[in-house]
Amino acid sequence: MMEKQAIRVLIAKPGLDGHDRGAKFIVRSLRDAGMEVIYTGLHQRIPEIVRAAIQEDVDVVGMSILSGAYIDLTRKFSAESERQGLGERLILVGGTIPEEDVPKLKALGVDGVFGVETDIDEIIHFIREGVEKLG
Amino acid sequence: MKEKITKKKDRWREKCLSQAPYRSAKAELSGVDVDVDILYTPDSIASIDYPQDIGFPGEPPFTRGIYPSMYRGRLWTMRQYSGFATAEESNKRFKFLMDQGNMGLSVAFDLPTQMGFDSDNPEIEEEVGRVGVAISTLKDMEILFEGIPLHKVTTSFTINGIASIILAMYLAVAEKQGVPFTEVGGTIQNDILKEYVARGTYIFPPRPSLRLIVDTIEYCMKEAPRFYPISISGGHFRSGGASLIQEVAFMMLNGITYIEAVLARGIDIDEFAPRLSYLFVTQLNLFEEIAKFRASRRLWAHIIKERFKAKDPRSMMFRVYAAGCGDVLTHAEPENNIVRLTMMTLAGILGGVQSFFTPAYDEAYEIPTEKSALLGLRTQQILAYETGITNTVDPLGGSYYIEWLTSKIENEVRKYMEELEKKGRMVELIERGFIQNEMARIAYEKTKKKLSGEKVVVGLNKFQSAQAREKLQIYQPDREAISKQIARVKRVKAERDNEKVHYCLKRLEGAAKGTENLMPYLLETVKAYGSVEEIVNTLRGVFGEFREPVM
Amino acid sequence: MDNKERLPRRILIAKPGLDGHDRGAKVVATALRDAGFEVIYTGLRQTVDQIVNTAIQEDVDVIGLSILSGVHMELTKRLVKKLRESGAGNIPVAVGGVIPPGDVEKLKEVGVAGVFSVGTSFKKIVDFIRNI
Amino acid sequence: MDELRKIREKKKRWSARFLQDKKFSPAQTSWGMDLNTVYTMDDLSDVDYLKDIGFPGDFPFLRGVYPSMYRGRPWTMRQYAGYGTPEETNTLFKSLLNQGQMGLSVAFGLPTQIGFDSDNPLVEDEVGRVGVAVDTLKDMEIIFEGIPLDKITTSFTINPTASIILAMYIAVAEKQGVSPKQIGGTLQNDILKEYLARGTQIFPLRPSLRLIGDIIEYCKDNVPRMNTISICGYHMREAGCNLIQEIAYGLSDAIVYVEEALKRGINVDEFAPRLSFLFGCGVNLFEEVAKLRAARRLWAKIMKERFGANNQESMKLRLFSGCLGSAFTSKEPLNNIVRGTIMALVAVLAGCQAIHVTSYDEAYTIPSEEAQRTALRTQQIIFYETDVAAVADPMGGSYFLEYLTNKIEEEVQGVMAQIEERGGILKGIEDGSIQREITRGAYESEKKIQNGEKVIVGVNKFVSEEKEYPIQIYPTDKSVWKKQISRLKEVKAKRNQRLVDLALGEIRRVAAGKSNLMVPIFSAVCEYATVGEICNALKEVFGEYKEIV
Repeated sequence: MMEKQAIRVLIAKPGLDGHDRGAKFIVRSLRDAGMEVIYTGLHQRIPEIVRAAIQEDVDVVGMSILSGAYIDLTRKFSAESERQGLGERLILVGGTIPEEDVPKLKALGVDGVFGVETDIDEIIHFIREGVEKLG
Repeated sequence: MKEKITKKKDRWREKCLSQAPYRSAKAELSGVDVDVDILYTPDSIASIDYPQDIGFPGEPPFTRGIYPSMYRGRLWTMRQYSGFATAEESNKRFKFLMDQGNMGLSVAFDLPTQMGFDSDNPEIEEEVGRVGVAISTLKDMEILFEGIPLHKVTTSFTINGIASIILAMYLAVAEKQGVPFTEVGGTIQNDILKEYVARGTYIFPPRPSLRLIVDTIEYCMKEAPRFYPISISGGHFRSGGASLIQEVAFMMLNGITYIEAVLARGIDIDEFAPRLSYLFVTQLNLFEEIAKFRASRRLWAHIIKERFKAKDPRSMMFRVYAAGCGDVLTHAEPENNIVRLTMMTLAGILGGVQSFFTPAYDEAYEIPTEKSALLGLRTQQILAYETGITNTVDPLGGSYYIEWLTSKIENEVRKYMEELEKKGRMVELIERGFIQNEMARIAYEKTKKKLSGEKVVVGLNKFQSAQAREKLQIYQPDREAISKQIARVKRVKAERDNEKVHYCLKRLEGAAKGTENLMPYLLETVKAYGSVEEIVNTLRGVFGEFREPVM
Repeated sequence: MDNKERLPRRILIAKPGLDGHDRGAKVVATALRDAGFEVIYTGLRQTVDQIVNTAIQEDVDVIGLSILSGVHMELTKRLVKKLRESGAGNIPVAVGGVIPPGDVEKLKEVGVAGVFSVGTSFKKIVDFIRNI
Repeated sequence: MDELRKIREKKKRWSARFLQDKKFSPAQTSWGMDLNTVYTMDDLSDVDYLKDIGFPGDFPFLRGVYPSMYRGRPWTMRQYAGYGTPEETNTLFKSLLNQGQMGLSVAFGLPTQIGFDSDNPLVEDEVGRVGVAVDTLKDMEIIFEGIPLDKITTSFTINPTASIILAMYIAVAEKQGVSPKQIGGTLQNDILKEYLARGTQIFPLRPSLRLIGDIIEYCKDNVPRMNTISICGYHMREAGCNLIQEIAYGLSDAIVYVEEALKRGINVDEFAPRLSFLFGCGVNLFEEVAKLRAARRLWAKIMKERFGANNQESMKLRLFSGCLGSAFTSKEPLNNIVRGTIMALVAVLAGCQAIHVTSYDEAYTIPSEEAQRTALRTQQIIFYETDVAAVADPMGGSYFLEYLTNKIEEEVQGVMAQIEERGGILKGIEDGSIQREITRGAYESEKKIQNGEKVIVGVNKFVSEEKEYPIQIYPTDKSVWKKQISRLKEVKAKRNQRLVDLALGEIRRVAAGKSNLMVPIFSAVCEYATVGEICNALKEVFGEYKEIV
């Protein structure tokens, strides 16, 4: 039996917003849940995030956006993923996001959207299931 | 007397309390929990010496307040933080709030401005005008204060990385209005050290940033003496998850760092310390928050007097601006936040703050609507005019519980500061990421408790109602207004005397390489309509950029 | 002074219905007395018939109703109708109490001359009566 | 003592230095006493901690009636509710219980409160308007359908018809198989304040008092967990008196009830532990907390010294507290959440046993569900998030608060003594002098609001342009009335009329004599006699109260 590899996650903070408490909490929680987590730090440009995701060969990319610019940033992300050839990864967006914008984000290729008051176990569960499906 | 009470209390414990089961309670003072007794009595505070430890308002150690008559003399400044989209729209909101009784302005800037980008930079276009107003050149600042006479209001600017540039612009606007610098009042946040740890709008590395701050302090001391050049902040640590003890301790250690940097230029403590101001947030634990303000006043007075040998009592005053902490608000059932904000505002006022900001109940991060912004102001007005709490100074003074907590907090902060100072100087600790980790550890524990329900949040993890998630409305700036802003920046850049701008920037670069005070150069550049981004790029060329230590 | 002679002098303050909260009624009665009017206060739980009878017997110039229990529409309609039937339709009626803004117009359509929700200044009420 | 002298000297120097020429505004308490700028230890120099302040759960109960206070258990969050039909009220109760509310509180429609049945043509417009309509036992059965009466406690805002409602509640319990000994709750049952301020009185003063005596006596033997009266200062305050009078009138009324019970030869310690009190919580934080603490100490002394109570339970002033609705404004209604928070905080800091927070839209409509939820959340947030309940009497010792507490106690004693000098509170009610006093207070305070001397934010200062009210007005229609009279008709058709007539006859007979009226009232209720029928039987004997105008 081959040992199951740990899930690899990139947590990124795109844009200029410096509120990283939520992102850092996710990083620690996912690590506690046995995943390998790479955190980009603040003020990441989208091309750098996509590049890091390819280089680190992660299964999951999670972006934390609290500044309200989630649609624009996600649109940039999906265009850039296309350009650099990121391929199939589980894409998550977290932050202050109203219900009615969730379909818009999904249409841009986001797999899961999580509000700021989401239960952490829900996110962990979502990642495990999603990564399994990706194969 | 003390012995008699203790004896009786022991008897009471045995006779009455032992028959009544009760839960234990902890103070959330620090990472280390402190047990809170079920009852406080005179013997709990028997070691306190009234004249020395509590004293009278307006006299060191200022436990009961920094002014003798406090709110009987005049109310705190109700300073509602606002600013969004463009200078025109923010100008309108300022005027609306002033009509409604807001006493001081408080400007929120958008992230590009805070990070030193102009609105016309295509890389950051999606963030222009989103969380605050966009300011790229002096032109924007002129519009922001159109029709607002700067000698009649005081303005607070939440700006750090480019605080010196914004200060220069504000002074330039005053000059155009014909208001002498000596009559301009207000505050720039200008506390860069906490940005590396908690808020993230740093640009340059800590040491050159520190120089810029000392430049503003020195400049204001000489040229704009009514202006507070720095607001040393504990609040952002707290919002980022730190404990109450950390909030105070980090703030004070940063304060010490700034003071030492100014003293290094050979300036006397009593020349500038009266112009330092401080910023806290309040959270929900009413009595702990009130005690925090009292403890901080007492501790800071001791530090300034004993460590820095200040003689002027004004140097020892802990002038504090506080705000309700957005971090404890919930998206679920937003009306509940009105209750929370009332408690947090009350904590500030009973704590004796000099100015307060009550956030809007329907924003956890976003821009408040006119209605919700008004309710924040109304909260303060109701407390000021209807509740009678302004009728006497430090009305809780003497309460066994409050006095016990005040001393406890003071001691805990002192201990924690000593511990940290043994590990290194604040700048080094930040460069190493030590403070960041220290804080993240506590934030993580706290968030876990909240998610597991161990820490009850009403409407969120206990007593949820069916329609708990109200519709969240995210502020989307008016695209047309943003386009106008971008067009304006381009137009200003096209129409100004570009040669002069280049000349000013060159001079600035030269000065940055030396040790001169940069403020006059900045003033000269903004007056020539040099933009925020141009100035930042020039300085970045000399100072370099800060990279966050990896977590 | 002819003009002054015709100014309204006698006012009936009435509390129709079962509601016992008479603070507002009594305060307004006191304020009107202070302003020099003659005020007749009915006391609690007056029926529409009783109020109309008192108004006619006492020859009042204005009737003021105080209603806080939310039944202002029903009671006022009934009172105005009864006044007209009794040939006293010329006596102006004012309504005070907890009146939602949406109901102000409706009350006026019924024939009410003035509506004063809780918190209306005495001056406004006095001016209203003087201008009748 | 040495320390005090030192503080005094220092204070004198400090005042001379800072306060002589400085401009600062004078401040007064709400009842007009001048306040110092700062209070210190020397303002409490004659306080003896052990005697005057003491410990919670111990005489004089200044710091609370239970030793562990809210560490032992939270106060009861009791939101006053009920409207429309019994069915609607039942649904609402169940939803409130699901939301974490711990006790129920019933609001009755005015016809029920005043003893009219829903089919009385006089009350057509008012059935089910300000509270639920109850005509017969049937309605009460529906209200508590599926709510086990041994598990919850219920508070009834009911006065002259309290005996009937109590009888019905017992009957419902028995039908559920719950013994009357197990049921608990509170009857308001405070008739004196009805004459003074609330206006639902039916009978003249003396027979009304007799009914109350009957309830006290009956409960002592049969329903021992029921709080028989909730003595109210609240309504006089709402009607316009100040906080000193609120307590003075409330405690003076309480003395009347105690004397009424003593007249029957009942020992004070047998009934006094079941008395409770309802006072208001205003927005003036320190005054209001001081007021409730002062009331507690004063009552303990009265029970001990005047009535010779031996049982500590008799000396405890158990407090139910509600926000003063008169502090609410219909302008900018969300401001009321801020006011409600402060008032709820007052109640908690003062150590109340049960609290009601007014819904922010109550200034002009039956509360919406969302406003009700926010009101309950106010209490929950205070308990679970602010930690003010972690320490008993957390403000205790504050120089300002203790000073105010002493002052208020003194003032209240003064007013009570004055009332007694003039022949007692009953005489004052009968000759209307207390009512006049209250109206004068209301008028004066209204004038102060109108001339801006007393600031109400959003009303006479900082007034914003009137925008649309963001509040939904509770819709009204005749359906409640129709439903209610059709049920009443059905009940009347089904019941045994002969037994009803017999029971009503028995009520008349007992009313004319001296026996306890609860017994025949209970029998009549069980035969489905209506509230109106029972009241009419009593009116035939007692007559009706005539208001002094």
